[in-house]
Amino acid sequence: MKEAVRIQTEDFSQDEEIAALKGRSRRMGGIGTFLGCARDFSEGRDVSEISFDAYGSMALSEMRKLREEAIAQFGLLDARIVHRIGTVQGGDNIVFIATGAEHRVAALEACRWIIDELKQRVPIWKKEVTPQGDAWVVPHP
Amino acid sequence: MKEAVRIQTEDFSQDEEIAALKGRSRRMGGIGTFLGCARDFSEGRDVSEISFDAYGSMALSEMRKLREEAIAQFGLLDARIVHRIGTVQGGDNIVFIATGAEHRVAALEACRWIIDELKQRVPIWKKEVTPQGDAWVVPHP
Amino acid sequence: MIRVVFFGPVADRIGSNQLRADFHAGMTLQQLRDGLAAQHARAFEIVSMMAVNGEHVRDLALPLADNSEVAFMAKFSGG
Amino acid sequence: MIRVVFFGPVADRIGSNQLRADFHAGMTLQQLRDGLAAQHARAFEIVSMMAVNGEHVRDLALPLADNSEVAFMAKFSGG
Repeated sequence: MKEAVRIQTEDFSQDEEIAALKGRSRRMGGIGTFLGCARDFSEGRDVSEISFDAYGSMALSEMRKLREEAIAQFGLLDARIVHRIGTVQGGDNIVFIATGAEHRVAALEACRWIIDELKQRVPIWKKEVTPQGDAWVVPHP
Repeated sequence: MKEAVRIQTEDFSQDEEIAALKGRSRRMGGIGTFLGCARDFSEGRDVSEISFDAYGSMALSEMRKLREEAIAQFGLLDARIVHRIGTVQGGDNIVFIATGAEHRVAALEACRWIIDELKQRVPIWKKEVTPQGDAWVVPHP
Repeated sequence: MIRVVFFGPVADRIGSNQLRADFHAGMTLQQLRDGLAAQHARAFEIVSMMAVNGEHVRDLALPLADNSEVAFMAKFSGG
Repeated sequence: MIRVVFFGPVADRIGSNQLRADFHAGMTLQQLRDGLAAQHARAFEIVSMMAVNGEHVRDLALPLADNSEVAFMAKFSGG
């Protein structure tokens, strides 16, 4: 069984992640997921690939805290967070969050909360590689 | 390619559904999903299986309208809705919704909206089979 | 002739998935419902949704066309 | 000795992923930052997050311990 929180260069399977999530409880009635992907067009420019830099040890520890906080705060039965690093192409998966709860509201709200918090708290940076050159992504406020 | 909106007895693969969704646009930056599953415990009773009855033609047409409304209202790039009927066991998948948008907020809000509306508008009924007998599920107000 | 269809908990209480009702000119959904509810009171206790030809309908004053398909349904519990 | 680490856009502007700074008793995060920012003004323009030993820190008055790992970071853009 893969860890519930991971940073990895390789892609992941949603079916596998959901199977692992469901394996934790048969009382799970609702599962929310968020999948972030690389767009091949951003801010008016074509993007040929995206590369990541991360403060790996801190990023993993922040992601683990996020999972534990979400489980406690929303009464989840389980949650998983996977973030890719390295270089990805347009259309590729970047980040995956899955939240399982007895009922749908908790699962969906927790999923939304985790991705919002992840963007604020997890030290990972995205660089867009475009025909006009590379540029680190500046997040909107 | 499978239809974007389906009612079926057989299970589905999230990886397959997401691949179909992503196939519609390379500008998809965020994908939200909701997966509803059969719990093996509900309202204090063990549930051995769940069986469904549906007004099939109307259910499908309402699900198609929901998809189109969500795409228009939230500016989605695409959306998929799959609902199983027949009989499922504890832990099995029941319903799957996937919403893809350029940015995460639209995808996540549309996903939440579709499952909430589906429960209000789509004529499908769930019967829980328990050791104490069968009972049609009465939705909470 | 009106085809009346039932599903799930309502069908269980009626003991059938469908019935036929005679059509008459000027017939409204209210008249159809009243006639059926008198015969199947226990089933109609839980009817809270209606559809005519697969479309949601709330207005009982709706005139019915001959050969319509009408559904009297309990609250949905799918999803 | 304090290990100072940089990532992504800040590392690009510094031209390096890490530097070492001398430790002295009573040293605060503010003093470390001021010293580095004077040498690497362009990089520190975009610094908006800090961490000490892998934990988020906002209080520049924080006293540093010897052998700490300190990160000066641009706004995150993961996810």
